[in-house]
Amino acid sequence: MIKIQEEDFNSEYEINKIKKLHSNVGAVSSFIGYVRDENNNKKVRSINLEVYQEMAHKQFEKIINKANLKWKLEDSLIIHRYGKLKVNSKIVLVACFSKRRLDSFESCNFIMDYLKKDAPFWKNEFYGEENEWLSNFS
Amino acid sequence: MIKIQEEDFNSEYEINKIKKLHSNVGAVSSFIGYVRDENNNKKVRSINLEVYQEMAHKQFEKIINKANLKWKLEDSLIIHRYGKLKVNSKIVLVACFSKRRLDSFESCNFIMDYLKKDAPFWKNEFYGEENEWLSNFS
Amino acid sequence: MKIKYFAWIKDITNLEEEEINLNQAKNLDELKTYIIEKYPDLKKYMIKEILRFAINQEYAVNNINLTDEDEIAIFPPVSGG
Amino acid sequence: MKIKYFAWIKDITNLEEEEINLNQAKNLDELKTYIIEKYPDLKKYMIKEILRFAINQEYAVNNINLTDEDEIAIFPPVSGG
Repeated sequence: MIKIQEEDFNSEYEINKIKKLHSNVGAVSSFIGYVRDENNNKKVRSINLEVYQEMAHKQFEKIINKANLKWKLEDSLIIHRYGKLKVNSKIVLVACFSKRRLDSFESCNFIMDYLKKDAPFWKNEFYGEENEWLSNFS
Repeated sequence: MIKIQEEDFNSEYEINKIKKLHSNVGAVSSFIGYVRDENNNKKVRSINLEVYQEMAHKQFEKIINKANLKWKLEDSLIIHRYGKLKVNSKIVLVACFSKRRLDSFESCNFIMDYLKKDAPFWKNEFYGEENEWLSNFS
Repeated sequence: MKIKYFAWIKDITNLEEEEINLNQAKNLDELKTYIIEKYPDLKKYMIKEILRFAINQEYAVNNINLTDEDEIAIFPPVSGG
Repeated sequence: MKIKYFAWIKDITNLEEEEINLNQAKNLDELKTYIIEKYPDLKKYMIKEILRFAINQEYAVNNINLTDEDEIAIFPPVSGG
């Protein structure tokens, strides 16, 4: 399941909804990313997260397909928010559902790695009056 | 935070309660373990999870202390249930709170490893009429 | 074909998307030349290989022929998650 | 001192806990001897090193002297999580 949305989400609700479909699932590993109050020694107030939606969907699908080739997963979930997000807001949830722990654990980390590398989202951080696009090239 | 309880828990609520205390936390990795409908090719109906409470508390504290020596964690949470648990019930939640992903991710896995090895819980699985204590020695 | 710009690239192009036709660029390399002529401020980022290209929502690294139906996106390194 | 039994060990001892005194076992090795005499069905598990011991909620592997205030737990390999 892939969701790209502005609204917040409830991780218990979202994970339960999928878990209910799979009585053979014994392990759910998940990661939640939040807006931190500080980055590069600057006090962050909020971020604006821009997305290229159609491409983000395609990239998430590709990443999930790759994970399914490497691990035995019963299901997986990516929720990624965009838009204006205040400090402490959730940004992303990745959850991997499997019979045993190792598959869920390793695939969750793998999906996060690729998500950070390939998913077309860009953070514009707001500090007081200024703002700055985050970049991996400086 | 360590909780050993019979009741179910809401992971969103429990994680939020701790996350609220730490605006510098950008990463929460978590693991939820569930009662599966099958084990060793037998259809499981429920389990009875016995605990040695005082020792479980001490062992969880030790494991968390060890994790804090190895990774930069802002906080951590273990909730472990005991008693009669039906298929699909949550058994355990481990969540690790850190600035960046790697610390939360590796420490969560580390805590689960030690929990499975050292925490004094014993599963009695019920299949129809029969039941069987799980053991790692057969 | 449609060209889309994201993040701070938009601040340089001053638009989010535009249409160009095959006479202006029939493959990705020609498109790169076309946009740095049109937006000279993009040139230094192109040279430093900071710009990313996607054709129909897939990353494109090598040169490739374009068609009128293609959607090309130009953006900086991503920072999601 | 208090001896506690868990999981299927309880099915062999038929009790969850009992008090014994230092005359019966002044260290862990003597306690091991004592309980397999009292509960012969435990002997094979003791020999196979399947039994785990905790003294005051800490795992105990080596022999160690006991006191009257100690709480000793005897249980099979754990299976939580």
